[in-house]
Amino acid sequence: MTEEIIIAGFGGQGVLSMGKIMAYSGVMQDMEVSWMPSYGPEMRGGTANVIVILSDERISSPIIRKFDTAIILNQQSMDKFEDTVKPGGILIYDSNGITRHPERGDIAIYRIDAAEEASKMKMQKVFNMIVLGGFMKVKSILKMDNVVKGLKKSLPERYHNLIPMNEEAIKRGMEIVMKVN
Amino acid sequence: MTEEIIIAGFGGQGVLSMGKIMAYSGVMQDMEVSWMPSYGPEMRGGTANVIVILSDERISSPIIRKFDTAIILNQQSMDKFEDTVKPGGILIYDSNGITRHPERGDIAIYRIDAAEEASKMKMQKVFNMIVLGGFMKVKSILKMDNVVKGLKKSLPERYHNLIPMNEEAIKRGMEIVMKVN
Amino acid sequence: MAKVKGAVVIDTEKCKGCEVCVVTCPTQTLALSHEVNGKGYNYSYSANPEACIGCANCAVVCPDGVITVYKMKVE
Amino acid sequence: MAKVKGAVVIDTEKCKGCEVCVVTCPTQTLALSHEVNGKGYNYSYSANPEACIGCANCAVVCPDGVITVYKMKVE
Amino acid sequence: MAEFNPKDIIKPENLVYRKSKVLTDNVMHYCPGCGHGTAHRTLAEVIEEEELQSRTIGITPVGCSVLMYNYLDIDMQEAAHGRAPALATAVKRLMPDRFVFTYQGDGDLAAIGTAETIHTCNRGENILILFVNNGIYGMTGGQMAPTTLLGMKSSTSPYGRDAATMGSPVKMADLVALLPGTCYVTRQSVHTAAGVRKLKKALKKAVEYQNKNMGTCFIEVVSNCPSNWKMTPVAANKWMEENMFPAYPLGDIKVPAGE
Amino acid sequence: MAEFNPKDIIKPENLVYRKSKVLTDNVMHYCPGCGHGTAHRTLAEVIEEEELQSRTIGITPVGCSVLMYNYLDIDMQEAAHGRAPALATAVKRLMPDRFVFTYQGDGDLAAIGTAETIHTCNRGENILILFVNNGIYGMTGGQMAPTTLLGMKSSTSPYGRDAATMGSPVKMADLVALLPGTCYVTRQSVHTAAGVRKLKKALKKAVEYQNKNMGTCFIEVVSNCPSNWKMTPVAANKWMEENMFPAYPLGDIKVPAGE
Amino acid sequence: MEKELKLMKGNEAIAEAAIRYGADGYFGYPITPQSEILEYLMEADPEKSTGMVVLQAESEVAAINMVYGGAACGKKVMTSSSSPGISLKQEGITYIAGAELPCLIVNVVRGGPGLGTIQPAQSDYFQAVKGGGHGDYHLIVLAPASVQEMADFVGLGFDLAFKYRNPAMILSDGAIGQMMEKVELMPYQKRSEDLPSWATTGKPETRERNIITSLDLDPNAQEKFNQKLIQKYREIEEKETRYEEFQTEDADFIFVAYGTSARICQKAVQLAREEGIKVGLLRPVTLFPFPKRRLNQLADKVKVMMAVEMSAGQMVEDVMLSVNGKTKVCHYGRMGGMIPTPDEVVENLKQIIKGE
Amino acid sequence: MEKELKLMKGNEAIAEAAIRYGADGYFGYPITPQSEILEYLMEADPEKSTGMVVLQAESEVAAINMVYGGAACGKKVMTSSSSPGISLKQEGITYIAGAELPCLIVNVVRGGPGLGTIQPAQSDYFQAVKGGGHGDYHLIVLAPASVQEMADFVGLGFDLAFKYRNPAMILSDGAIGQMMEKVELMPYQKRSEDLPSWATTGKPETRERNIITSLDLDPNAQEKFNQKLIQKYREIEEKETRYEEFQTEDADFIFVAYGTSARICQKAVQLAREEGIKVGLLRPVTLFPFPKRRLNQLADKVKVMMAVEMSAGQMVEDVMLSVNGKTKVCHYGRMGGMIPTPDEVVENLKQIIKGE
Ligand SMILES: Cc1ncc(C[n+]2csc(CCOP(=O)(O)OP(=O)(O)O)c2C)c(N)n1
Ligand SMILES: Cc1ncc(C[n+]2csc(CCOP(=O)(O)OP(=O)(O)O)c2C)c(N)n1
Ligand code: SF4
Ligand code: SF4
Ligand code: SF4
Ligand code: SF4
Repeated sequence: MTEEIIIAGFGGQGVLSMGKIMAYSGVMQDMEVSWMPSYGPEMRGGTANVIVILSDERISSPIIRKFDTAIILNQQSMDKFEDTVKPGGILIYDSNGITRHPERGDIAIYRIDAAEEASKMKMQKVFNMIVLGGFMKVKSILKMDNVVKGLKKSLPERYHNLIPMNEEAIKRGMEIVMKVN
Repeated sequence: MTEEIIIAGFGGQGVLSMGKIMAYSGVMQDMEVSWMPSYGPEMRGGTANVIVILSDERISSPIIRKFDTAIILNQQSMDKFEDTVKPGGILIYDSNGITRHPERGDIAIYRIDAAEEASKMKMQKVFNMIVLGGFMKVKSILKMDNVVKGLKKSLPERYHNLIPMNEEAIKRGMEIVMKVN
Repeated sequence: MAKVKGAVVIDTEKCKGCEVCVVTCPTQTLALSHEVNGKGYNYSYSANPEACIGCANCAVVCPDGVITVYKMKVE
Repeated sequence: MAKVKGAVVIDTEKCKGCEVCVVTCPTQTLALSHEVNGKGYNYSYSANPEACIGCANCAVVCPDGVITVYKMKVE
Repeated sequence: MAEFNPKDIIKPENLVYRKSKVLTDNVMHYCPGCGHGTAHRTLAEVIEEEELQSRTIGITPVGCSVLMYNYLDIDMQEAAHGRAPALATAVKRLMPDRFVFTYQGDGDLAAIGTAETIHTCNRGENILILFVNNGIYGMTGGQMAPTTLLGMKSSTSPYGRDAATMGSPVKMADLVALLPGTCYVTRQSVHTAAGVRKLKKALKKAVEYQNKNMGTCFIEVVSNCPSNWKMTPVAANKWMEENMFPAYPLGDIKVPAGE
Repeated sequence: MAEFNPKDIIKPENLVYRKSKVLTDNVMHYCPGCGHGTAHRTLAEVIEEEELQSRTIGITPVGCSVLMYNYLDIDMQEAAHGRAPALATAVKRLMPDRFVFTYQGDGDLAAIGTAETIHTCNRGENILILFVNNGIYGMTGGQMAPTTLLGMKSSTSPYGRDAATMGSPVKMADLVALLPGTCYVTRQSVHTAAGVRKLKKALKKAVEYQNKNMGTCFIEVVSNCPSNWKMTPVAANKWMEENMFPAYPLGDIKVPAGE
Repeated sequence: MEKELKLMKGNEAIAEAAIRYGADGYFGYPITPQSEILEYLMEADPEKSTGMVVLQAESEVAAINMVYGGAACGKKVMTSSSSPGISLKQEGITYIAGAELPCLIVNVVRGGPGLGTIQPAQSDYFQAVKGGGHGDYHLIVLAPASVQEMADFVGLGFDLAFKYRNPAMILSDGAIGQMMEKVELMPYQKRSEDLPSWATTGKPETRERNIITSLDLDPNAQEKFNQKLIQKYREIEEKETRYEEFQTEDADFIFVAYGTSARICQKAVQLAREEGIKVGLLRPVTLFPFPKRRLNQLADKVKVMMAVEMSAGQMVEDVMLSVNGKTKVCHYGRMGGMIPTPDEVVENLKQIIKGE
Repeated sequence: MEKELKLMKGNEAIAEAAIRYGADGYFGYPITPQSEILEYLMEADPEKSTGMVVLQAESEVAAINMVYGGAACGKKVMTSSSSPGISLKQEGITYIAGAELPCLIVNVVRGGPGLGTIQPAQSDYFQAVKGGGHGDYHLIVLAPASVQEMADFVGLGFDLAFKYRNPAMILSDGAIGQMMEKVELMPYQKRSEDLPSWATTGKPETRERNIITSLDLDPNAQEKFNQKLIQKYREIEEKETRYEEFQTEDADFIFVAYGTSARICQKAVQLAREEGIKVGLLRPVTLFPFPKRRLNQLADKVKVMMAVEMSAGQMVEDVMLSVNGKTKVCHYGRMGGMIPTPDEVVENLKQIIKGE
């Protein structure tokens, strides 16, 4: 099993840390993982993306151009990454700020209104965990207890009291994600 | 025919320019020539030496370690170069300032008291031409008219009026050089 | 007395919503929109167009050169 | 009155004949020799040894550190 | 008074400000509120107004403004990190009638490029050095620059710049002002309209002095880096006024004799 | 008065001056009258008198003094051209209780090494920079240095240094004195006994300040290069007094507060 | 003490490993994609814990010369940069090699030439292995293929550097520098206070002065020194060549690849074998010394060796020199920050086989 | 106009040839054994006659970047240095290659590594030919073997550099730089006022702006650029390979040597033939492009090729790559400023023959 994922959005959306939590969760499941951010002046202008690969075998390249799953959190990223999903793959997106919804017919498209939900729940900080919940629902690779362990590993000790809130957010994400096509 | 010469002495003795005149004279005789000064911080302390090669054929290396002829103008150079004369070769030296005279039996040794002669003639400036005269006498490679042509080539135009004096010095050198062994 | 009236045209798609023009405007003409543009920025717009005096301060400080300013005397 | 007398020892083989000591000496003690040393330099020597007051100025300016200075009070 | 309608005003004859024609239509890659854009635009205006486009050769640095050539419609060279003044020296000497400028960040000009900055100014090359000092390495993600303020946090001074181990902010303008080769050294800003207008005047002077071969003109723009300072642009500008300006006071440091 | 005999005086108990034990017996390769020798000797004396030999690490430059390690009986490192202050920075930081100095010529320190000089001083590294300024590149045969005087001829300014194309003499001591990192900046000479004695005092101060971690000490020695100036040593020293000293006035430029 | 499992960037792993190994000093200048090394160290502030000195230099030139100074004191010092910065360090590197100083230099390679791109590449092989500086010298060059090796090679690099008094280089790339992977970290070691006898540490009465230099004005002496260096490099070739093989036993074809490319080729081996192509992989772990002898042996039984590099073809020359005409050698490369995919590599091999 | 016969140092010949060729600018920094180039130019003061700019830079780094700036204006500009200075220039050189700028760089090589010695050597071959800077690039490298060629290759170097928009290097050594020999100088040419269309000269209304850069943030674009460079280098290999042969027709053995070593080998050929040994010499005149094809042909009929270099063995790798195992290749080298003698070379060949 190898799952190749791109997560893309704005800088402030927690894209990188979401990826990191996924990777750490993979580690907890004894998987090989890699986490590869886009780097350099691409960052100017505020976009951020990260490639996460979870696999049972050694990962060859951390930089790839086609993905099993794309998690897309703004329009610019939609424009850039919709086409990179492998046929038969999955695209999960938050519709907030999306002006052109995804159109491909050869992939499974899911929508998760995480931003809206987060502001409803007054939990903007765990917006990315809601999205992660959506992913976990759609692709049952990462187990909740491992994700919690991953959170523990990736959050500094002083934030460990926030883990329950994160868990809650993940669960909420699992509930609100919906298939579009 | 290839003649490989080292000229060595103090900085102010005109060692380099003597070599240059020899080389230019060789050019006038349609020979291949090379002129190679010692360079770099060796110069600190005031010694100067130059290797001149005159040949009928293409010269391979301008830097060599054994010579047909050594022209030696101070004690330091004597210490350094006496041994570099090929067996059967020639050593010409000015005895001024020499504390240990050359001793080799397998080479021909000539002495030329050019410094003394130059100060007698009040022609310190052409000291090196007296030495050159000695060389020309001992080794009949360079012809006087070619040396004059060489002088013309190597001296800036404004010094051409000094050529007769140089010629005279060369002739004097031819007279005073004497075989020691 | 002749009064000076100004107007600004903002290329909202190119605006990055930095708000520098907003705080520079002496007449509080400008504000950031609540909507975002294609790049996701809350762009600047003329919230009080009648206040504008065409001083061009906003355009002069705009890092992205997206503001054009017009001015005329009105009676 | 006690008078100060000095004397210098110059390592003439190491001397480079720069003459700096000569011009520095307040008592004209030193001079360059007419002979040259092994390196071909006209080395410095104590030309007027009785003049030396042992001030060490010569040694202090000698670039090659070849001068040693002694001094004693004489009656 | 009639109902106000901006449309009545927006007519070519009423135009008072438009983006310079020397700027291209490319969207600048700078972060929102970054002073680089304003500095570019102001320089472009001067090039346009002084009719210099056909004889300007600009040199971009390595730094956030490395892609400046995408935004100014002039011939440009992209230098190695810190070496823009060396390029400019050769350009100006080989083409003395051209208007030559370098555009450099503080890491570029005051760290790796220190020797080139000092010696170009010392030779008094007839060029303009436009120095954008935002107190940080923007391009590479917010490391400490020689100009970073004491106590200021950056990714390589995470506990604040400490004079004892990291040295104090280097005031390049003050240093180069000491060199006889510079004819004009001034410090400006671009976060207010007044500041920009002053910078523009300074740039015009630099053009004049270069035309007259008076030596090196060195214009420092004390600027911001909202992204790496981790502030909103408006807050960054305020912070700059309160913290950068005391360390880097605005105004002329050296003017040609008789001016 | 009895017949004078120096032999009576030359006795160990009357010794007032001997070459320092920190100098080796190797004959220095310097040209006759070169100030490098005097500077070496003076430094050696200070190392001996302050008992620093076992905790001194010296850094030689590329330049005529590249072989300094043959003459001083201390641990030494030979740096790449211009980079001695970088080496010294690391040495001092890694071994803070050692006495660390660089010895550098003007080409080394003021041309290729400008950035290292400025930034080492700016960081206030607790080292001594001993800067021998002879206004020329000695080692390579007399090329123009940044410190070469205006009008002065050298093998690369054969018609005299011309400010318009070659810039003016760079006064490094004045520049580094501006940096907060330096605690002591002074200019000395070695061609007179009084000069050497003053230099020695300055060196002792530098040792003291370094022991107290007060920042960078920068001691410039205005010196000669008889060979490349093409003068006798005595004439060179005279020329130096008349020409170099007005441009590089001797004396303290910066002393620690309260001294 | 137990090893610690973490998820880290390759760059961070280098920094953390340096602290744990007991490095004495790091001197660097920011450049993408390796600035995290300096940043991590500044954040970790090991001066307070282990006493390791961390300094941001004014330039790469200053940084490498700081390394020279620190190494001359016998300290374990290192620097890191990426391609343009490493080019600037060439003079310093050849001085260090010429003065026979041990140190560790990390190059997290990006695409070139010139400013190029900040994406990963392997186009600094020649510079690292043949000598980007002047004169006859070699670095010991280690090529990590994982974040784990980024950590492990810090210690290995220092050990080899000190064993041979020779600078060692970790030749990595932007992919391995930037990616996070699992890494097992060694326990913290105490910094050693012992300094080698040759180091300039202040001359006690008990020994002659120590001099660190790369200068010899006398060509005879310099030649002897050069010969000594050659001997040293021979010994390193003899004793320190390291490589890994995957499925080479029965291979008809062999990929030769290091670092990121080797990871890709490992996958390519698997894909190709699924299609029945008997291909193996030789991964040089040390680029200097290069596994010449082993490649030469393998050349006896394989039909084609394919060097896969993120470059226009650099290591392939060493492969050719190793096999010296015994078997066909070809090259597949991507450049400018592009990374080949395993499929691409297999496809390319198939083309070659077809052409045979 | 007639050619002028002079006795000149190699360094002076380069300087004088640059003036006569109509070079626009020289930017340099003193270093033995090549400082005469700058000194000669300063003395000649061509700014007054031809308008050529001559400037002493504050460092080699500044000098090479001045060359970058001048070359970007389409001007014929050059610099020179010796080994340590050339190492410092590596970043600048790869920028110039990456920006596809024509210029001339002279390296009058001395012994290394590090500060080394100031005597002649050929140990910067790898740096010059394989790329001392980062990234995939090549210089066009010319290897003069006489003062005459020092003069001639200035023009040739500039011509090739402009033809291919690529930096060219003259790889010489201290012997050829410092020696005086006869040289026939070309007549003075007028400096051309025409500047190439790509040059940054100020943007008139009639064309798009010109940009000189080596940057491409997009790896796809960068890879395309790298491919373009490879094409260019192939074309150069195809069209510009230059070499000389001496008595190779009937040779059983062949010396391969460039520059000073080639002169020595020519004499060695003569000495060996006097003893009945049929040996010839192939002298590469261009080191990149290297005369691979010709060596490969010759390999069919000779028993041994002996690379003779003043280095530990650098060019020998290109000889091996050229013949690819077809014939035995060996190496004879002196180092650190030592120059082999013709006798030595013959002696060494005889040893090899005996060992066969
Ligand atoms: C030789 C070299 N070293 C380092 C870098 C990496 N680098 C690129 S830009 C930069 C500094 C940018 O800071 P600054 O000059 O202050 O400009 P800003 O981005 O803030 O405008 C650095 C270190 C490089 N490209 N080349
Ligand atoms: C990188 C490099 N560039 C140039 C040189 C040549 N070089 C050696 S010493 C020197 C300058 C010496 O002058 P200075 O520093 O003034 O010292 P001095 O010899 O006068 O004491 C130069 C240019 C070198 N060795 N290395
Ligand atoms: S032109 Fe002046 S008044 Fe009008 S919006 Fe801009 S800043 Fe405000
Ligand atoms: S000690 Fe003083 S008085 Fe005596 S020789 Fe020396 S300088 Fe002259
Ligand atoms: S100062 Fe020293 S070297 Fe110079 S002449 Fe006097 S003793 Fe000799
Ligand atoms: S990183 Fe800083 S300097 Fe760079 S564009 Fe963003 S705000 Fe401007």
